[in-house]
Amino acid sequence: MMKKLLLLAAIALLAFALWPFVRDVGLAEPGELATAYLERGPAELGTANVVTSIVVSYRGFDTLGEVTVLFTATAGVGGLLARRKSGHGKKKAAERGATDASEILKTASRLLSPLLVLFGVYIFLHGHLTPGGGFQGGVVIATAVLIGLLADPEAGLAHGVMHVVEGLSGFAYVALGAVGLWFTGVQAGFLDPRFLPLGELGRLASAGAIPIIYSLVGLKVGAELTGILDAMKEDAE
Amino acid sequence: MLDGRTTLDLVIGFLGLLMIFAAIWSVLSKRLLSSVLLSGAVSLLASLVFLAVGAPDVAMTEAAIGSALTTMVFLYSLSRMKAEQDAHEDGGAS
Amino acid sequence: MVTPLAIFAAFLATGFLLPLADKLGRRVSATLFWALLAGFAGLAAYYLASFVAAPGTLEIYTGGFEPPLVIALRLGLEESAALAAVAAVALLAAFSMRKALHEAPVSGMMTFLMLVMGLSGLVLTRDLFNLFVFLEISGIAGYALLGFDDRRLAMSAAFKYMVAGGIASAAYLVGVIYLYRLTGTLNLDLMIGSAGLEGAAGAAAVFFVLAALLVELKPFPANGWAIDAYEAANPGLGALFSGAQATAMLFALYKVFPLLSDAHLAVVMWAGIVTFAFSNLVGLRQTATRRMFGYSSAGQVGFVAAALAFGARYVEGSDFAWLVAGGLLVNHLLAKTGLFLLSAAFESDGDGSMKGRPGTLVAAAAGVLVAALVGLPPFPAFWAKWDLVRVALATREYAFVALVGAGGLFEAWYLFSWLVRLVKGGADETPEAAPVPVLRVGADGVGPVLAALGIAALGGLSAWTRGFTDPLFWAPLAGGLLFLALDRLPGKLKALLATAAIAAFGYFALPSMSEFQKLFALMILGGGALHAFAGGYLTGRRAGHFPLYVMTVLSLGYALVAESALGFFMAWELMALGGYFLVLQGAKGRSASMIYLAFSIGGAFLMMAGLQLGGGLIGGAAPSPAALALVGLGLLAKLGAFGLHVWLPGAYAEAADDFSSFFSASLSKVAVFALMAALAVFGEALPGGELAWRVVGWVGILGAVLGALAAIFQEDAKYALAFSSMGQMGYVLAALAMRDQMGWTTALYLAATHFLYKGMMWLSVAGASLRTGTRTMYLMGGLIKRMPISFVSFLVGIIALSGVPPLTGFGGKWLLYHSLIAKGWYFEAAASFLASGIAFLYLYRMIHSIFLGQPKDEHRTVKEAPFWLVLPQLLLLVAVIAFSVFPRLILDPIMAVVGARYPAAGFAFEGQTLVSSLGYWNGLLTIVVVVVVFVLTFIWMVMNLRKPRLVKQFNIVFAAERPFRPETTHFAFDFFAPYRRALGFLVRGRSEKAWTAVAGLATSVAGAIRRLYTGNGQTYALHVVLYVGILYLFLGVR
Amino acid sequence: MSDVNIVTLIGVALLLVGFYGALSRPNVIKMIVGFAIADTGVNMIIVAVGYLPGRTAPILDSAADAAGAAARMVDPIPQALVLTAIVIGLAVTALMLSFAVRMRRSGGGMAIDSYGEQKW
Repeated sequence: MMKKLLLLAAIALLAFALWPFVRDVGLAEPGELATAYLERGPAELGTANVVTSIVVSYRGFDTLGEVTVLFTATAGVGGLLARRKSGHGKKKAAERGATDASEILKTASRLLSPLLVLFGVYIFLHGHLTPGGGFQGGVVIATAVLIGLLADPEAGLAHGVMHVVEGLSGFAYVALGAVGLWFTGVQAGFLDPRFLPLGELGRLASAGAIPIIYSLVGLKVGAELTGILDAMKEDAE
Repeated sequence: MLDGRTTLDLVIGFLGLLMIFAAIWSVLSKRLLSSVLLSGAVSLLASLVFLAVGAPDVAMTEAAIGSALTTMVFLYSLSRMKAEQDAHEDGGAS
Repeated sequence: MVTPLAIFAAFLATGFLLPLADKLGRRVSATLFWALLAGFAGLAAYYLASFVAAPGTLEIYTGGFEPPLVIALRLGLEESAALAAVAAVALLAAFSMRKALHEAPVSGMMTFLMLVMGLSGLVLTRDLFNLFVFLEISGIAGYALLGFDDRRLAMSAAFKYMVAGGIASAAYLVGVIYLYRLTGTLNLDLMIGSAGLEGAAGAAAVFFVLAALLVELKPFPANGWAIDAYEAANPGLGALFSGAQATAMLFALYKVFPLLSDAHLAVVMWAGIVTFAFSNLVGLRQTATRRMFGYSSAGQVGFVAAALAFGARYVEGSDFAWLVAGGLLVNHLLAKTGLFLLSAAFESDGDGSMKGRPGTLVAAAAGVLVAALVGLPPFPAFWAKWDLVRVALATREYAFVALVGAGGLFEAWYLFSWLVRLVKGGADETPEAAPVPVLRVGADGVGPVLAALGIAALGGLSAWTRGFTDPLFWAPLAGGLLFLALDRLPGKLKALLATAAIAAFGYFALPSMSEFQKLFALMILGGGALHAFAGGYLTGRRAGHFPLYVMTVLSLGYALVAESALGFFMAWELMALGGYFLVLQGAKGRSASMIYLAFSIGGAFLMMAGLQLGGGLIGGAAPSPAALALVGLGLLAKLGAFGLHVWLPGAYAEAADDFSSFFSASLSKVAVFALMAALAVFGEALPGGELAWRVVGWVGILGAVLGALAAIFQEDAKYALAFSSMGQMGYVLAALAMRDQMGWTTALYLAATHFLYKGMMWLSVAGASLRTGTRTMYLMGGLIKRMPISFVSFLVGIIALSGVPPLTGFGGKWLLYHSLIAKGWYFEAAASFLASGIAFLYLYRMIHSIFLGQPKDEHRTVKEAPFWLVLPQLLLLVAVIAFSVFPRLILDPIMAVVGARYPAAGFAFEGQTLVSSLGYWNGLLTIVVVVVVFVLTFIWMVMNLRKPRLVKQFNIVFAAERPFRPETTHFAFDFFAPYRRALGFLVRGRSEKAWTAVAGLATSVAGAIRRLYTGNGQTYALHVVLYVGILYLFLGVR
Repeated sequence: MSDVNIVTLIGVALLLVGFYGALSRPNVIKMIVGFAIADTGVNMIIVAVGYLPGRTAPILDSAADAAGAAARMVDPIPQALVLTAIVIGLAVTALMLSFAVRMRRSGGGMAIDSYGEQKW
């Protein structure tokens, strides 16, 4: 009983602390930083999607950090759950009485997976033009792989390929950032995409190295999320 | 009353109410599976709100990661937990 | 200047490629791992060096544009110092965890690298959201590293840690986004001073960011999850958390300070200092080592945060942050890392059971680390605490100072108890228990020793920068180190060397001493040299005795000549530390040394507060009764005045015999010196005025009476002598409390003569117990035949002490009664007369039980005490006789010194006779009369004796006793049984009971608070949310 | 009431419900679900800061309409930040779940209070 009381008191205190935000902070025009991004983004970097310009180049350091977070989480989850490889052996799905994937799921997954992968690649290739980008593309690819896993749990994933893709795309991402640093000669343009031509706004080959960077991010995120799902699934039914 | 601005508020308000209701239901429900699925529903509704607010990137991410992947990860860990439980009950290998 | 972005590029590139490298072989990935860590440490050192050479800051913009569009990093002196700290701790921790890292899958090494990168990101970034990202990186890497340990403990601890981390990041996000909304930018530098921060929403936004950082700093009571994490973590990881992660978090907090209003800063200050005091309080009840270190880390980190916030509120300029918070942080960093590594090397799994004892070098390192962490000189935290208390008292933050003192005391107690368990093995009081084997730890011992060296060097550096360049200041430390190096030599040689060293110090220090200081130098340095020589009386090496002894004596010497209050206080605490270790070396010294340590540290803290209030010992401070009261209390504790004397008997008796003698004869005199100096500096007014001084007088007299009374009933010779010393010092205190020429002359005379005769008595008892192998008086007896010189010296000692005419005691009693009566303290005079009577009882008992009566069988062939003990006794004997015959030899210098202080001449010399308003005393005349009377009666006796029959020692029939076995005839056991029945109730140890009640209260409160940590992760999360809410209430945002 | 940001209200409500769920239910999975909902709430609050009715997404159709873009578009910065926050939320949830599984495997019950052996 005492715990319930303390809990309600804690939630009430939290609400009281959040109240100034709800009361005082109403709707407002985008600040001058936002207008700066909206005007200079398309002009300087040639990207149609201003959010992508912020995520990839202006605040690219955040995204690099974010990819590292996912990378560390994957390493952590892998370390925690995948250790059971040498565990008590992988029982066949049938022995564990797991229901076999239904016919519909099998055929649908064979049909859908490639389409989904294509859709994912499309998303992170057009990150700078249309909504979506590296993360969303990567996740779609991960869901494509997920459907494959659900349909046929025994189809072991090519761990080697996944690790290589993850490692190389990460390394390439950092390398591109470093190239931005030395190539443009600007004071410290780490992750500055302008070493490639900006091209014409709206076309696929535009906005300098942003599409390439975002694609690498897409590959890496896709590989990592697949890694997490694979580790989670490991010897589940 | 129904100029562009307030209809958006109404839509968002409705979606918001739905979300809060789903969240409360998820917290209070007895069965684990329903609370997990309901939290997925909350994320799905959230992506709709993000769309309404004019943040398509965020909507896609929330839909894909928030509702799809998070729910999948929850379900996988639920099944792993049950597998551990069975392993314990029948004196399994672990 | 290599751009710091190279750090991130290198870490990420290696991190991403590590799994591939691991495919090629674990050796490849391991070398990559170590190369990167070493490179990072090198780079950090390079940055530090270049910024020390050319101070300034380097602004780095990522993304090719200028802020606020892009994320900015900054590298300055402070950042590079923090980076160097993180790199150093990472290297030490990785080295300690090397086996675990190599066996774990490669993701262990990857996660370790990401943790170090996350921490360096926390230090460098100037963008608040980027700070959040690095917060998450280091957080998740920390959780994952915790998870690589298969034990269930680690899993649940990691889960609790994540829950708290999740709440903190949610709060941080809410805070950051509203800071952006209100100030229009995410860049910290542009955000400072913007109008958006003023209103309620602004204050709330800053509060949420602050609350998140505070929760990550593990504040009390919301740090249950952190303590579990420390307990479950591999000690290397524990060192990483408590050292590297705490540094980065504190630096992030320090970066955010410009955004904070004074209300926010107050919240940080009080949250930090409460954490310091209460975490350490709860630490009292801890036996599991790593859990104890967890409490200590949380406390220390809270203390640094409190110091930072305190500096931000009260002191302009960043040098306070550097000197105090930086000093405390570096001190905690190195000491805690060293201690964690020690725990890794010596303990099975951190539940306090030791695998083995460390060798002398590692034991010395452990001692250094614990002393540094507690804030004892000469380590950085000592200087930092001094400045912090000074400013805190100047700004009337008394509660703050009290918490600092309390926290320090609690921490000293449990850390030193752990140190004793480590150094002397788990065995409790029984010395006979099988000595725990010395564990050769080889490489694992390198980490702690390196940390100890580093912290000692930094301590020396901070002393040097504070202007202590005079060689006398460094003499104690240099002497201690020199003798630590010479520890392999035989004991006797080291005794001679020590005597020479102390004499040399005296030779150099004497010219710069005033008359007043010279007098005490004679007692302290003279006594020091004498007892150093006596130190050779044991055979063998006496490992560890001489370095500590020389350090203690020389620090006492420096205390006499210290120019500034800080110098004096440093010497004072160093002497207390040396004394503690020496008492600890005694056979049953464990509990006695702990009590002594507690009183020393508590008293020293009071004295520090007093010195600070008074604005420095020497240098014309304005008279302030409060300062005098505090300093006085600290000195009374060291003097062992009644009420604060609980530590005295155990400490005096349980130390090694020669140090006990020095302790009682010389060391207590420094308290008299300090009291006199304090009166000169702080004026004579006590808060209670004259009545207060009368009370001090009564404390002295009571000490004399009850000390003597307690001494009567002691069976152990050393305890009897200890209580006797307490009694004699009671007289000196009463004489000091009179504050006039007659009183102070008495005090100095009694102090000087006490040094002489008490030294003789202690050394002769030392000789007797060495030869008979026991300290219990009724097991000795009849040693007069076998140890004549010891007997004579003991005899002269008791005559001098009791006040029987010919010797110095008579003059002492004469002076005492004259000054008491002249002062008008008649009851005190009566009580002191009673005390002298009682004193005679235990003196007779001691000489009777030890030297007179019949010897036991095994003592028939006992030889005289070794030459090393006899020579000092003879020297003291000559001095006592000299001062008895020519009292002016000692009284002239004393009256010159006192005359300078109190011109009104109560006593004056006319030729050899000392005249006062009430009467006169001529030492020479007294001696002549006594000798003449003695000779006459002797002659008369000889003439009247018809046929003297020589009675053998065992012929007790002559005394009409029926002889059984010799032992039974020697009546010594419970000698004063009738008195015990009559007066025993007076000495039932009420003070001991009072102080044990105080200690019991502290431990029971600690036990009660401990209940807070229920082990349930959800409760911990509730504590965190409640803590954030309550802090918000303190902020008072409407 | 016209000036109150409806999206912030929803976000705050979700945050409070999420924390309530995390702190009240002893079941480990329920706690993590609570935290997931709280994360969604925080993300909602972040996006709410950039909410302005009648404005379009910050994506240009062609070079031509870049001129008056700033006046017609929503603030892009919260969206950029929330992208990172969502993915970090997933990473934390995944790690928490794997710890929950390992705790379950090491023999503890489903409830958090069966892991209380580390106390005082």
